[in-house]
Amino acid sequence: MDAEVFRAWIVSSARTIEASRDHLTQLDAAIGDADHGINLARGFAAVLGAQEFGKASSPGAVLTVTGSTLISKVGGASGPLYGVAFRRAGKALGDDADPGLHALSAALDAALAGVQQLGAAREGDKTMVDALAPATRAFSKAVAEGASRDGALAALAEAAEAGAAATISMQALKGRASYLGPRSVGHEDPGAASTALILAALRDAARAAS
Amino acid sequence: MDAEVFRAWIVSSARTIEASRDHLTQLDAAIGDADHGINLARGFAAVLGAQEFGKASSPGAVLTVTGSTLISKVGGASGPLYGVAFRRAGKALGDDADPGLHALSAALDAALAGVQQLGAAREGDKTMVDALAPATRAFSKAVAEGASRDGALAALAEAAEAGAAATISMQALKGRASYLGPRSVGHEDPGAASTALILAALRDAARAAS
Amino acid sequence: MKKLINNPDTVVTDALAGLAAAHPSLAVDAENKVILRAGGPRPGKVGLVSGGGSGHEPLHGGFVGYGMLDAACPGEVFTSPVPDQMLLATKAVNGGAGVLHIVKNYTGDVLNFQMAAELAEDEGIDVVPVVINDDVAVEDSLYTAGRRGTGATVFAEKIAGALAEEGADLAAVAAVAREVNERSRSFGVALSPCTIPAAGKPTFELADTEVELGIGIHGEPGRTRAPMAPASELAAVALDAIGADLPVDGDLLVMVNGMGGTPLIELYALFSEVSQYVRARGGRITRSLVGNYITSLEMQGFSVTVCRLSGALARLWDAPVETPALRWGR
Amino acid sequence: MKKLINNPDTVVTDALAGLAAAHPSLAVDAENKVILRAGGPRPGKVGLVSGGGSGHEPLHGGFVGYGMLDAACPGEVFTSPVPDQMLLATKAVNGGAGVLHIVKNYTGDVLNFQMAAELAEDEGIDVVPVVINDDVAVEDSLYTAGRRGTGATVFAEKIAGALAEEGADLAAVAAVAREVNERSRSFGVALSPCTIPAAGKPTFELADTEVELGIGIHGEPGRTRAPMAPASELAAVALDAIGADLPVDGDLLVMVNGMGGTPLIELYALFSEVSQYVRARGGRITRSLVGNYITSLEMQGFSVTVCRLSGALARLWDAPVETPALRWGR
Ligand SMILES: Nc1ncnc2c1ncn2[C@@H]1O[C@H](COP(=O)(O)OP(=O)(O)O)[C@@H](O)[C@H]1O
Ligand SMILES: Nc1ncnc2c1ncn2[C@@H]1O[C@H](COP(=O)(O)OP(=O)(O)O)[C@@H](O)[C@H]1O
Ligand SMILES: [Mg+2]
Ligand SMILES: [Mg+2]
Ligand SMILES: [Mg+2]
Ligand SMILES: [Mg+2]
Repeated sequence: MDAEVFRAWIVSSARTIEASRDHLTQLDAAIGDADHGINLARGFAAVLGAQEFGKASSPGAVLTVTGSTLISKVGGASGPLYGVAFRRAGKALGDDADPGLHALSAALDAALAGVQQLGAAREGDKTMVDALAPATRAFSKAVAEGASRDGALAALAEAAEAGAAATISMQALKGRASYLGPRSVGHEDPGAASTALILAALRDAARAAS
Repeated sequence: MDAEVFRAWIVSSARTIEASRDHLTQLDAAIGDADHGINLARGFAAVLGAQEFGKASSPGAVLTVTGSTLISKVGGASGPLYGVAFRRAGKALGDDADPGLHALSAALDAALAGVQQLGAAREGDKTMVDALAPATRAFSKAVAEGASRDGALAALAEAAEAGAAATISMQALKGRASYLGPRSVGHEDPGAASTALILAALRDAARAAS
Repeated sequence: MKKLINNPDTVVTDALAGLAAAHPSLAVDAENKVILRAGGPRPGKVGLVSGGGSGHEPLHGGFVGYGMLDAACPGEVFTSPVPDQMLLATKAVNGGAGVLHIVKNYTGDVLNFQMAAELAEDEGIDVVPVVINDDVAVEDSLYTAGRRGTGATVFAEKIAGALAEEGADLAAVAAVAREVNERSRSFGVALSPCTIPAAGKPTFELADTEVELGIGIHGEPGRTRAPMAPASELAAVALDAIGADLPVDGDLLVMVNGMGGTPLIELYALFSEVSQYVRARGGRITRSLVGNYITSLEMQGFSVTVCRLSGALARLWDAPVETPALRWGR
Repeated sequence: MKKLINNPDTVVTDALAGLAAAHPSLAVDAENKVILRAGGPRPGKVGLVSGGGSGHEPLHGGFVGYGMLDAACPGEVFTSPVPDQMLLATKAVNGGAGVLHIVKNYTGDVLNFQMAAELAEDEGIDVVPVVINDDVAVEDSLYTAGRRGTGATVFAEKIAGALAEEGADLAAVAAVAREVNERSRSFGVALSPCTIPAAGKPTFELADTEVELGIGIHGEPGRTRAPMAPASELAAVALDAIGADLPVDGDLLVMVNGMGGTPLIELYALFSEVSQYVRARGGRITRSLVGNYITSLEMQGFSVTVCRLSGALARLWDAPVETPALRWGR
């Protein structure tokens, strides 16, 4: 997977986030402050508009500029968290021009570690971690079991989706939704939902490239 | 008609105003500031509660204390206007213990003159004058034509009622409704409506006493 | 209707109790509904009394203090106060130099103040009334109730209050209040109605796509209803109406006033439009107020008031003032 | 949704343009969204920077000026600003004595300020963050996001700003901000939701007979929903919650804050209840604020913030301040 595939991933993430802007915002309205879709749409639009994004010549560079731009443009909780996730993943890939599945797995683990280090959320706290953590686990398991690229990425996206859905029954302990206490139960976490969308975009971008 | 009849008039005015409180307020909401019923209800309740009201021993004294209390308790445009009307009428009656129809007619004329002197409204301006003026005219005409007390008071009340209804098609030139310009057309003037109620109460109080 | 009150019948006195508790600089007579500067009348200083219906807060009670009003008389919600209140206030603030009544031009306010002035004159107190009528939405004519008094009241109270504080006599204080009124014009727009507590329902209905143009401050509908428009267009509607009557060039004092339910972020967005409009016509906004100063309960909307400044008026505007709602210089 | 704006996407920058036009004492960088005191950094003075989502006006931009903040960074509506803004502000106000970051405890604010502080430290600027978390509606626990920062932010900005103006060093200024936070507690109640311009519909639905108890300042629903009640009962709910955590006796600074759409007459009615409640428990409200200071757009409702004063804190509260929204002593 070269820089073009990674760039296509981010472009398609931007598209899916824009298309889900109102849905994500409504999820956030239920248990937060009704801005998650707006925040991410603004951020991804800025990424696509950034000069360095078009010029980034390695997968690592694509992800690093994505993360930096999100940090500069999103704000809120999700800005730094997604920003760090992409930056850590980009740093982990280094300037490998065509990272393989093991490198990608390590990059995803680095992204998760970055999010947890910054946000201190654990699985079950009803955050994006509840989508990202099972997804990275499913991906590395599939890779270890010798799955194909498309198969491993399908496992990744599926686990993220299932993880996001599982947040519905959780009571939030981190982020804005935690202020609602028991009233946070019964709603999907917006950050987990957007993580599932972004990882599905990765699966689709890779599939389209093959 | 002695002091008791006049007191009964004011008591019954208070009752009819209280019963029409929301209606008068709604009329005022349409073309004013939605307080006319509230204002008058507060004022008449204060009149009934005033020590001197219960003690007033002549018709003139009953009306004078009514007017003074309205001035002190109502506020708004209608407070001074109704206050002056009752005070002038009371002054005109002097300490006559049992004024006849001519004295009553003169008192009503004095009330109208007081309202017009203070408020400078003419007939057709869409104010309480549009109920009071035709009513006093009808009353003095009936008296001049030798009508009975009940007959003359019926003419008074009827003319007030018709005058109030006629304000519906007028455009306001005085009072708060004038700010609406042409939009004031199509609504009954609240002060004209309350005047009709008060004069109907006079008719009924006299009838009940006979 | 949902309001932060105990009871529609006690809201005015309850709020007065809160005003008294919050501001030791005021002497609040909650029973008689008069708000006074603490410390009694200032000998030799012209006293300034204003008043009007409640529901316009901070007007007038929030403007009682050094360099502005000596007393305010709050009526029931949107109902002008009664002469008893004004007489009591007039007597309480008379320091021997006479008393100015600042009266917004509404039939009720004018009539009640007129009665109070007569009673005060009977007791030997010089009273001069100045009637404020700055609202260009209403035609000014001898045959009508005339223009309403709105935003210019704040300017007149501040500027006349500053002159009185300097020791000017009653005629001079009244003259400057009149001058402020003559140099000022206002126009208001409502995005929503408001609900009088005792009435319990909104004063009018307004679709989500409509605004009322040319409103007053008593929850009444405006002169016309128009489609909702961006802030830039609403600012232009207001300033076109003002400008048709008074050139908006030269040094200006401008207030962008919220009607009570409009957040400050929107008032600032509107102020930006107002300032661009004025600049394009050769005006310089050298002084301004942005916020809730003369309101209609929780109504959403705004009014713009423009006053053409002279050097003397600007100096009086800048003079120290210390009231709950307007304070600088001390 | 009806709002006095041009466009949901430009409301923050439009309001900044208005703020700049209205207040020559501010230097507003609308492009980078930073509000600074005009005149550059004060050499030797600790700089105070705060920031947060927009929609809480006058917080924080309205508190920039002498004796309070040196800079404010407004984010999008209800969205914490980004590190770039905070870094720019931090560099612009650094007079060599270091910079205090006053941060409301929300994950977004904390994370973005943390990133900015790291970048500023890289450029050799001493930065100390103080996190405000005064909202008793939220449980304080290591395992959660912790209490929200609300009304105490205003007190901390004023009091730390006064100490910085006196020339105290960064450690002392940070310590007094922390002390204010420790001595302050808040609780909020919503009577209506608000509508984020870009979202276009209300953040929640609330029946005419219900209130939200324990709300924050971002239009989020509260901890519980309860039947609408008189002001006296709502005041007691808020103060019971505060009092369970901090005794409300002794000398107190109390703010009765409107959420943006509640008129002043109601806030004063509520203040009367608050003052009676506190007096009955041995408290003396010696200083107070009643008005809109930390808002949620046009939401109707209030928050109460109580700060237990010491003599030193009272003195710093009384010190001169000159900002658009808080001004006395000059
Ligand atoms: N401490 C945290 N760790 C991980 N994710 C978090 C944390 N706090 C919040 N989030 C995620 O951020 C999302 C909210 O993002 P967003 O709405 O953009 O920011 P904000 O909450 O500041 O408005 C939540 O749905 C959650 O998934
Ligand atoms: N100048 C006037 N002359 C006579 N009646 C008037 C005048 N102005 C107003 N009114 C009457 O007063 C009524 C309104 O009374 P009210 O609502 O109690 O006072 P306000 O208008 O001050 O709220 C009007 O309906 C009208 O009949
Ligand atoms: Mg959010
Ligand atoms: Mg009325
Ligand atoms: Mg009225
Ligand atoms: Mg947010």
